Amino acid sequence: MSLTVRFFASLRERLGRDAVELTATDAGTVSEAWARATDGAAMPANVLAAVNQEYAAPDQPVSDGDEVAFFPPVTGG
Amino acid sequence: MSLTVRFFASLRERLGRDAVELTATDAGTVSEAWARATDGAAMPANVLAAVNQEYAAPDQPVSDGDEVAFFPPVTGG
Amino acid sequence: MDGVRLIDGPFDPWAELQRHQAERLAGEAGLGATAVFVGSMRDLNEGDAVTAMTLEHYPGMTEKHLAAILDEARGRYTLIDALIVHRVGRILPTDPIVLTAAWSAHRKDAFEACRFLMEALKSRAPFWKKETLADGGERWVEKNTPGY
Amino acid sequence: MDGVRLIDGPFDPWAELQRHQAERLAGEAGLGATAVFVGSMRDLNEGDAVTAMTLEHYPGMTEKHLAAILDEARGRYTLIDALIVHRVGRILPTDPIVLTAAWSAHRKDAFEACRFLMEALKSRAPFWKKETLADGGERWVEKNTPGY
Repeated sequence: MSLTVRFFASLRERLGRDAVELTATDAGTVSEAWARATDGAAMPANVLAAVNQEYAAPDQPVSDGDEVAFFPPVTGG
Repeated sequence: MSLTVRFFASLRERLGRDAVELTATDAGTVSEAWARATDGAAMPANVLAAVNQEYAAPDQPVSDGDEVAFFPPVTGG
Repeated sequence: MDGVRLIDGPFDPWAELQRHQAERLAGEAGLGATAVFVGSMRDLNEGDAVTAMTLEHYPGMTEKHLAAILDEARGRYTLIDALIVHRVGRILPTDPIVLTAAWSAHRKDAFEACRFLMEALKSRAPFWKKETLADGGERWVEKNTPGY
Repeated sequence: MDGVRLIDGPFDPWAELQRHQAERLAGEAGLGATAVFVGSMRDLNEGDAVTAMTLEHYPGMTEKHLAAILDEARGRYTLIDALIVHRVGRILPTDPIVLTAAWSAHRKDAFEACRFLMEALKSRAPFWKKETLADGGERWVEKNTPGY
């Protein structure tokens, strides 16, 4: 299976990466996608995650072809 | 002393009078000014009164030269 | 009175705001929040079709009380500016009747001040509406409904 | 998406409202109440002078969540129409950043829906602000403050 993992804002800058393509045999969860896309970096407590552009919990399963995104608290408006 | 008594909106139409000049020897209160300016009509429960363009209670004293006004509940906005 | 306008004729609230901001708030970089309310005339009231309305006021007292309401808002909330515009005279359905606006550094003050201006105006400012109905008859609006 | 606009460049909120109303609400005589909020950029944040800002978003997710917020407002309140306009990209002090508007028959719904749109947007819509400070340094805004 393959996953696209994206990072936004300060997280993108801190990790020095914008998007990572993951390929693997099993699907796993949001937090497993984080670990693989960041080479095992600790996930900051306030990080938000989305799967296919909907907010998701760290233990949510991901499926082949999903877009997983991580970003800091939102500051629009 | 002299008082100007004014009526607005539905009250003006119902009483058929816009303004009444009262002259008298004693000053009295807002409700006395009503009685004299309306020839003794009963004051409707929801009538509002103002003395010199500030809201006033029925027992508030009035003074020579005051402008006393009576009107129904306000409906602006 | 500063921040209060009575207008006998149609007005465009958005053009009023453009003008007001250009005249009084240009370059005001401490301003973070603007809250605005516009009340306009509906063609239906209490189940009856309404074709026009006449807004009576008490010249002098009306302006004085609108200015007092602005002052009270400035005391209750932290504001950079505030504005009340109100129609008088003959009004047609869809016409704007009232505009209240509050400018502040922060949105809580702007939102609450704008709403306070409207509720205070509805409960205290001397205006009276007379409606013209579809059959040509007229009636006075008896009271305003609460807005909270 | 209907009722949602992202704009990469300056906009005039009052001109947006004029245009939106002319296109979508002309002759809407059931409309009695319009509540509007405009958030604009201040030149000071957390005690520091700010000279510019860059607004990043998540293309696709941002529009989708703004549309969901509009839908939620339409479910919670009785509305005739609602609108969210938001800047992205580079922003300068005094520039409008966000516009929310709610149109209703009655003022309670308009006021509360307009404020709901702002608070939901601030807490959920994927936007991130990076500030440029007077000394040329940059920093990310860490979180939004609550508005109630």
